[in-house]
Amino acid sequence: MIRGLMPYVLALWLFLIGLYGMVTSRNLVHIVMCLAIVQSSTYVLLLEVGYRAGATAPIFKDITSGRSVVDPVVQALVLTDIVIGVTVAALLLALAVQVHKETHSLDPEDLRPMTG
Amino acid sequence: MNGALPALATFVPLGASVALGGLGRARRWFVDAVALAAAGATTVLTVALLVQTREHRIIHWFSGWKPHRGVALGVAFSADQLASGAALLVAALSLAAFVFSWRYLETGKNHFHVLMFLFEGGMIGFALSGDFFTLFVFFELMGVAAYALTGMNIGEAGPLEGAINFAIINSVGSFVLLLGIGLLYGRTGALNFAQVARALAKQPATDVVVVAMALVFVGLLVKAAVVPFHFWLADAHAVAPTPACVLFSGIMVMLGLYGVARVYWTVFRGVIGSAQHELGLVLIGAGVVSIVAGSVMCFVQRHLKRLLAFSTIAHGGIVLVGIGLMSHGGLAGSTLYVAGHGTVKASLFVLTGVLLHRFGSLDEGHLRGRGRGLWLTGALFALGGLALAGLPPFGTELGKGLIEEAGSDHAWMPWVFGFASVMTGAAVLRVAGRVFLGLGAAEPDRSERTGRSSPGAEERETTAAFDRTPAVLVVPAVMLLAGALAIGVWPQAAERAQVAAARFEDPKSYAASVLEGRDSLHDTETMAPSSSSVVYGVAAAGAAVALATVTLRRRRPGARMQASLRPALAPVTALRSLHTGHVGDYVMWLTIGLAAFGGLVIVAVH
Amino acid sequence: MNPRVRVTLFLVAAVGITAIFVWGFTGLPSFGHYPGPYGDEVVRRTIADRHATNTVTAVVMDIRAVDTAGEELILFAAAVGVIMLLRKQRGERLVAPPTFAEGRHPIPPSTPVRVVSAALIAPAAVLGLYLVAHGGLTPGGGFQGGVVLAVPSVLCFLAARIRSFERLHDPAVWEVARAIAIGAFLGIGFAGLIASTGFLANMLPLGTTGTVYSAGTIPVLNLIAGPAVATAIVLIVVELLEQVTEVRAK
Amino acid sequence: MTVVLEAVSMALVGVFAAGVVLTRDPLRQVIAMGPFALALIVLFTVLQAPDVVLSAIVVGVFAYPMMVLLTVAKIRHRERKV
Repeated sequence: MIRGLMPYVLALWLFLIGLYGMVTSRNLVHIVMCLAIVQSSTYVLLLEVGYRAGATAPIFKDITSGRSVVDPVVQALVLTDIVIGVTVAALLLALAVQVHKETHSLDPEDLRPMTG
Repeated sequence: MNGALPALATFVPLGASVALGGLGRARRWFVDAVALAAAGATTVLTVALLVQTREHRIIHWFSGWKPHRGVALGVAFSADQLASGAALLVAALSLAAFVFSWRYLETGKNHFHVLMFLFEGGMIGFALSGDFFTLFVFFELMGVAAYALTGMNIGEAGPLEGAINFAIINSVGSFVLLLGIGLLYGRTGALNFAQVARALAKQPATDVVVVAMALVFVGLLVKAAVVPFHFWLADAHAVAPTPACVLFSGIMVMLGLYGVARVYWTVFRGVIGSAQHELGLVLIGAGVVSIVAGSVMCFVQRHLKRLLAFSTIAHGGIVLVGIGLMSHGGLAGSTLYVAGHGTVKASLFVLTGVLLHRFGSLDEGHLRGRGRGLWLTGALFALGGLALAGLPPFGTELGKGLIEEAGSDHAWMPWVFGFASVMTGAAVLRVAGRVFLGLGAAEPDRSERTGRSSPGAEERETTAAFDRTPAVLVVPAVMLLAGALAIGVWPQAAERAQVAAARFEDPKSYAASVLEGRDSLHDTETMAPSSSSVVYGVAAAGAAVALATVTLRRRRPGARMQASLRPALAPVTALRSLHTGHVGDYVMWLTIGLAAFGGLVIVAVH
Repeated sequence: MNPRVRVTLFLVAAVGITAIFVWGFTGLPSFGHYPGPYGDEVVRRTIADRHATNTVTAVVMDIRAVDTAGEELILFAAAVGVIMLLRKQRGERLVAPPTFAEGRHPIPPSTPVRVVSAALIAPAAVLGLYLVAHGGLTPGGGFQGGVVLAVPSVLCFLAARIRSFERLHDPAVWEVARAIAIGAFLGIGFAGLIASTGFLANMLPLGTTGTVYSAGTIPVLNLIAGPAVATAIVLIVVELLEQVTEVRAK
Repeated sequence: MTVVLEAVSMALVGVFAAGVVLTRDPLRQVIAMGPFALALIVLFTVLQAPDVVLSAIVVGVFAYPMMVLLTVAKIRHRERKV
């Protein structure tokens, strides 16, 4: 029971620890990397739910083999997910460069668009 | 049956985006011509989609992977009346935004057009998607384009900061959505809505399904800016370029709510069973909180775009209440309300853009009396305010009336809706009175200032001549208001919306048409919007005018009056102080909302 | 908000979220027991109907090719967004540091760095092409190979003079290349719609399983995705590199 | 054997993730990303996902550090000047 559950808890841990970093962060670039940690929870969860103990990767040499393989669909999803993570990071970093130019700060305390 | 229209409606704007991306050195008139042609073509395609889905759903299987013996491996787009309607609203508002930006934005390169088409295609794909992961991909596509658009005015800190908060919060939301999808896939092994529903029907409802539903909902509610996931919205909408705001407030936010309704009625309906009423109450509760918080925050703003942004949060709450009623009447009302509100709000943003174009400011106090000569803009602005307050026969009144009729068990409903209508309508009318008639005190208290929005701080989004307003800028506003009016006066609107909503809310028929290609029509009982709603609408509009008039008195309230008001205003001050602009706070509120919403959903279902 | 209050509230919420998730996880199949049957069905059908050997690539480029189209467009959006955000503002001009005017780096790389970088350009390019070309058969594919194909540009930055680097990386040219690559991807999509059964439909002969050109459009889309990814990544990296090497002033 | 490998790689991912989050200076954080990315790659290998491993390598080793380092370089450069 516990052994079957712990791997999923890893995904939860990545999600929460990344969010903790974002909540306490004083630097935008740090936040971007914490966001990458939060996102890694999705990779881990997806790959875990498609995993089959003792099975091999879903890549074949020829059509004849009937061996047990892990789910290829989740892997395809994770591939797309990884690309999305990189693009959002690129955009956020470009925003960070420019906001630093305007405000000379990357601290969320100083980066408040509007209040009230 | 493999209709091409859903794929075309999504990939024509996306293709236009790629084409424009390769024409970096093209002349501006050429770029505009291509943009208007492509936006027009997309609108035509979505109209065709709306017409064709009258009789049956249109399913498109990508890569030709049709389901085999009821098992779907491929990715489907499924268009019904509501999905097509959402796509049409996206296309129409995009077209208006492109017409407006023709003379409005003159920023040399065509990056804006490229991103706007990506945004448009992303939203249409989101609306038509019948598959969880494709929903997520298009959620991200519209997100990435929107973040970049928000930060477009790089010369100032505000847009960059707003874009950062927007990108971070929406990204976290999308990961919550994806975690929910991961849990569902783990339980069912499927991603197609209909397939997931079938798989869930075969096994007893387990806890993981409820948790997955809560996560999927939260991810979508972040996009829908429902309180307490709403903080990013006001930051982003206040600083984004005006044509992008038209789409942000007009439809992007509402697509989050559409997504909630879509996945609930195609996937989770069968699992929830008799707990549907309780689950609906959770959604209604979230909607009411959004209505109250959004209305109050809207009224106290003096930055025009931020004011309109908060009003969007309040009106989104009304839509969510309609969805939470879990009936075809409520959903039909929400649908009409989205259309009515979207067109009205878009036209208000266009008119705000006209003011920014002319005066380089969006501060209510700074603009006081400067719009005196702009009688047409002023009249349209005031009309928009009245339409926002639900003045008959605008589409907003019709939608709200239907929701009230469907929720006639809830006696409080007209009052709460009325609160939103009066507060947001009065805020807009107050602005109209101050800007176009020069009413009100010369310079309100400094304490009412919104953050950094000092007068005249806005960067002009244009380099055109400022001494006159090109007619092209006002035309989209007129067209959009006319659209809002048309929805309200079209005699069949209420009935058609209810028939469409009833079919939307039929998971069995959905699954059969997606997986087996069998589509069945059945009759729906329809009702008329409550006759009292016309009275409510007129009353709300009148109250909005009255409230605006009171706030526009020349004399400020006396010291004693202010002292007696202070305790009553304490909650308002507290609410305002929560809007800190700090992204760490926003993430914290998101987690609070996730825990609370998740907990409530679990309690409701059990 | 006071940081301590913020963290406290977050931790309270985190406890709630933990409870909700763990409660949900108990309903999942125990780890390592993926029940199927859809994954197995996908494996069976991609091998039988599409003559693919890497079933992951078959999912990415055939069954769920529309997600990949969306992914390429997201990358495209990010590249356009980065270029737009890092553009020169009106009234801003380039202030070249003295070394830059002579075509050198502000902080020039040492000779060993330059030599190693130059020597690695060709292997990196070959590795990228290999990953792209064989994606349908072995692990790898358009995205992985595409990112590796962007590496030579960075090596070129280290090895060559800035002038030569910039001549090779005129954003206008790369933007056209990127549009052609993504346009080709969508073009195959529209072709599938017109000539066959759906957007991005696999309409080419399937070939013999295990050869590079088996599995119909899968290798074609892979070959297109490579440059589509590479051009977008190069544009993003070049934009960021320019930020470091350029000094702008109003 | 596999079970041990699973447990160890997962534990490492968890620990190194905390390391990344708790490293507050972005430049050091890029370094801390190294072990995290490596642990993740090992985990993906254990989970039989070679395609994902390749993606994680090209992203974790090249694309991501490159972008963050260039951003940090730009910001440091500006801070030195001011």
